[in-house]
Amino acid sequence: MSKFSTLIFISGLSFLLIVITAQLPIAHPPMLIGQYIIDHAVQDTGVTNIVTSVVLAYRGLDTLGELAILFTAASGVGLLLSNKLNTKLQPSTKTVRLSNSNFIIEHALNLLFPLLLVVGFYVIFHGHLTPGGGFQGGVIIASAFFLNILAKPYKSSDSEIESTHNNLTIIESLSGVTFIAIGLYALISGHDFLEPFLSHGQLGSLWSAGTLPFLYIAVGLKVGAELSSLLITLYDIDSEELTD
Amino acid sequence: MDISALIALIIVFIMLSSALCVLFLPNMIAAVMASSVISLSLTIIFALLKAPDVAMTEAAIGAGLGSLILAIGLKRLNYFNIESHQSNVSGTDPGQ
Amino acid sequence: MTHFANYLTTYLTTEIILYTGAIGLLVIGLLGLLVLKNIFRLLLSLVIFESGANLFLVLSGFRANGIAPILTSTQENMSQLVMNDPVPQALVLTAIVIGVGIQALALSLIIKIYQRYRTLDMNEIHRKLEQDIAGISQSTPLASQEQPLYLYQKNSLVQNNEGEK
Amino acid sequence: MKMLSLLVVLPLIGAFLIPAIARISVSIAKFIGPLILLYLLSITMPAFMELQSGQSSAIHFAGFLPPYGIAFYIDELSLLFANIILIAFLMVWPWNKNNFSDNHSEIREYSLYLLLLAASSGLVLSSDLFNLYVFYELLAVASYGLIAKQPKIEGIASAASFRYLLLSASGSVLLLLGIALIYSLTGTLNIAHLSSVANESLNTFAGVAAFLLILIGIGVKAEMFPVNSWVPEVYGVISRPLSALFAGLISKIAVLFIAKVLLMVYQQDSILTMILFIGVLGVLTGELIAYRARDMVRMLSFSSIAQLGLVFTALAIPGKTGLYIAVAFMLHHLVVKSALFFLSEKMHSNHEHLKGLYHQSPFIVILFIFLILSLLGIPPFPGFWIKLNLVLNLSTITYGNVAIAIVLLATVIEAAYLFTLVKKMLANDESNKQIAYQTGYQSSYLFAVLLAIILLVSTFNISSLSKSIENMANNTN
Repeated sequence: MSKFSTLIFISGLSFLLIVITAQLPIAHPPMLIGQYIIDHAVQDTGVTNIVTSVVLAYRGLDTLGELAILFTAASGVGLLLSNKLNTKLQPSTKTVRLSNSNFIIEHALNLLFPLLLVVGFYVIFHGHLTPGGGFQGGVIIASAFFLNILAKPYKSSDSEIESTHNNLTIIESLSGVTFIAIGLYALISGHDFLEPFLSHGQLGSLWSAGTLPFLYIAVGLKVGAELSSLLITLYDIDSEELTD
Repeated sequence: MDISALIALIIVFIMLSSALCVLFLPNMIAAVMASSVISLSLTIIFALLKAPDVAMTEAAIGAGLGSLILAIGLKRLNYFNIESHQSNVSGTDPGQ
Repeated sequence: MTHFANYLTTYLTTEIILYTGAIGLLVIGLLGLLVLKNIFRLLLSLVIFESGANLFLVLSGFRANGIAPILTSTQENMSQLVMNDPVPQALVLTAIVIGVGIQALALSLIIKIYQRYRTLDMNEIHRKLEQDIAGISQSTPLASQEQPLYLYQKNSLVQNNEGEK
Repeated sequence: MKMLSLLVVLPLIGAFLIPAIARISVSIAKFIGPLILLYLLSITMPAFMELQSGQSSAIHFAGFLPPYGIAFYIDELSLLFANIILIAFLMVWPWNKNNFSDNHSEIREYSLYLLLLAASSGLVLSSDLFNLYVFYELLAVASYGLIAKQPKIEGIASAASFRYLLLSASGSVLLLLGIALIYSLTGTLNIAHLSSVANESLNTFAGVAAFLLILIGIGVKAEMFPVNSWVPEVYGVISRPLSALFAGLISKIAVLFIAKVLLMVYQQDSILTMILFIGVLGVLTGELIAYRARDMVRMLSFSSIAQLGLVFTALAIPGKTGLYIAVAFMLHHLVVKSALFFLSEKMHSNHEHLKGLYHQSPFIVILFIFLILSLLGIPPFPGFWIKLNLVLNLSTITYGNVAIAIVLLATVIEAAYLFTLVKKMLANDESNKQIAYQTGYQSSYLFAVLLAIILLVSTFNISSLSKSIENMANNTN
């Protein structure tokens, strides 16, 4: 009976959504602020990818908030799944890592790893010119490092994992602080927070768009480090519960 | 009907049917794979909508990272076995 | 028959089809959130629900005959270009990243719940949670002790299939 | 004025830095949070004092003017709440807790508190719909982490947190959908800009639907009527100071978000009537369930749902009057409910075990009675004047009389269960003496006393206080 009422609710809701959608100006949006940004973004910020100018300049505070959310999620995962206490209490769980890797995977990885890194950094560095940027590149870098751990699980000892965590934490912090520091520099020198400075340079060249590429590099490093540490924490086989 | 509308029709059909698969397929791995198919279809749709940045993000984060996270979750919840759909039996080695 | 084909060509434009897709995702996601019991599947439905909203947001910036909001060297006259609205695209970029963060956090919560309750069934978890909270309030608030995890696991190494109905 | 953007930025930088500094020295990392709080207070307090009545200004970000870039609006109301947030975080800051066996978790907890602080300040100050969404999500994600990490009851807390996450994240998706609808109808996100185009674009069915979606989305945090099932579960597992923060502060911030959108963009009769019904239903259900509760925390959390229902009822009154009463209710509930949650740490949670508390510790019971008298609205305490104002103003609007009847009925129910509880406390029961009184943190007790003193002082200055709140509401743009 409850399923029946749910179905009625759902069909009513979809009808409502269709009615609402019919009222929208489909394919002819009003673009009150969008048109202004399209017209002025190039003079204002010196980018060719206008979405980047929105992400980093017009709505830079959103991006900072977004980085903070990702950081919060990674902190939360670390807070919940750091089973240091557990492993101490459970001497029976062995620390032998599962080695379901093989020769082919390892050597394919050796080939793939630098390639992935190059692609990731390319996407980050060209964020103001072509589609892509810090987020996408950061994910690619994170996946490159995570593949490394997936393919060679038995080669990394506990101390190595610990030092990886240390390094990741430091990269995470420093890149986040760099993003804010670029913004704060503008604030202290009498402008608004996150206001782009430096000259715009030649439109379309790699060194252009003032501070925006630096912001994207900071975003890329932060996203990469955060997602790597998140994946490593989630994947931590040591705290695998049901292995007995 | 122009070509982009035709592509959109096919993609939307695939997307919605895999969304139903996510909800009702008994095997969890299949469900996660179906959710990854949704992300891939969304990538194509975003490309159709002339939003290359969004398409790249959806491909990298939705289809790639999201599915990876879900797959790791499957492994830690002992859902990672292909044969039995009555999965999630405690005491089995997840690595097998 | 030709009449029908004409009808399709006039009204079944790309935007209409894609709006249908977005509404479909929203409805299916909400359906999953309402009827399903397995918490892992609830998470999957949440992801579908989010995707629907994201698609809706991108569609709100789509213009007929618009091009991607990126300048290329082949474009001559800036003012002649009809570009899609860049703002919704930037917003969706943010929303997608937020979504994946929540997904990871929810997953770690699910793992934690599974360690404690050995089940993934929402109704059962809710029932046990109510009991546990009542138990906390019965005992003294600061000295409330949960049975240590390792003891709990040893005691309850029973087969359970409750997670999947 | 520009320095006020530090209210968001500085907590974020602190949160990012804490894990890295903790690798070098844990003891330095512990002091970053309080230092940031104190420094921010030293900026905000003078700014609040110097702000002339009726004066307001905007902080721009990245050098772009408001409709195109993001802006913070600074007026008396937002600055007042910014100050309250800082003080509240100073109170609930985990000063000397040694709950966690390892530093690692403790450090991450400090980060989460700072992120929560940044999100709260951002929500109060920002005037851009999508920016508000981002801060709302930050608030939500930080609170999932904080709720789930309760020492010793981690599994239970995770379950409560997950159920909260499902509701709250679904709400966030609805909020995003509402924002998408508004954007496709109007093409702008700035609230002030929206208010100028609302009449022609948002007066449609789709516009109202967008508001409904936003209302349901934020309603989850604001403990609004249909979407508040998380409240007893979450407050049942988290520590009392954290409960004080969530019930006292975070819910108010969410209401402020709704009030911003409602007051600036949507002043339509149909929407106001809807809000009235939601509020009244919240009051009634909250009090009825609280009446049946046999547990202190449960009772307090349902009474908090009812009180927020009163806030929504007040928002249904059109114009600045509604905002004035709602703000007064919020401030009153913030003080009283936080004090009650702080105080409840000294009491046993179960009602039966509270018998004879008076003979164990009379001062706590007297404090408790004082707080609930104001909560109920007994003259001459501040709660009475606010409720009187609400009832007088409700009589002027449609369905107002029904609302008045229900609000009065709910007050009677509330009085019934609160006085039953007080009777139990005053009973002379020798056997229970040792159980009723708990040795909680002394600091919580201190804060409860402090908040009660604030309430007492405001009782004597009620006329000047109400005048200044009214001015504040009238000057909000």
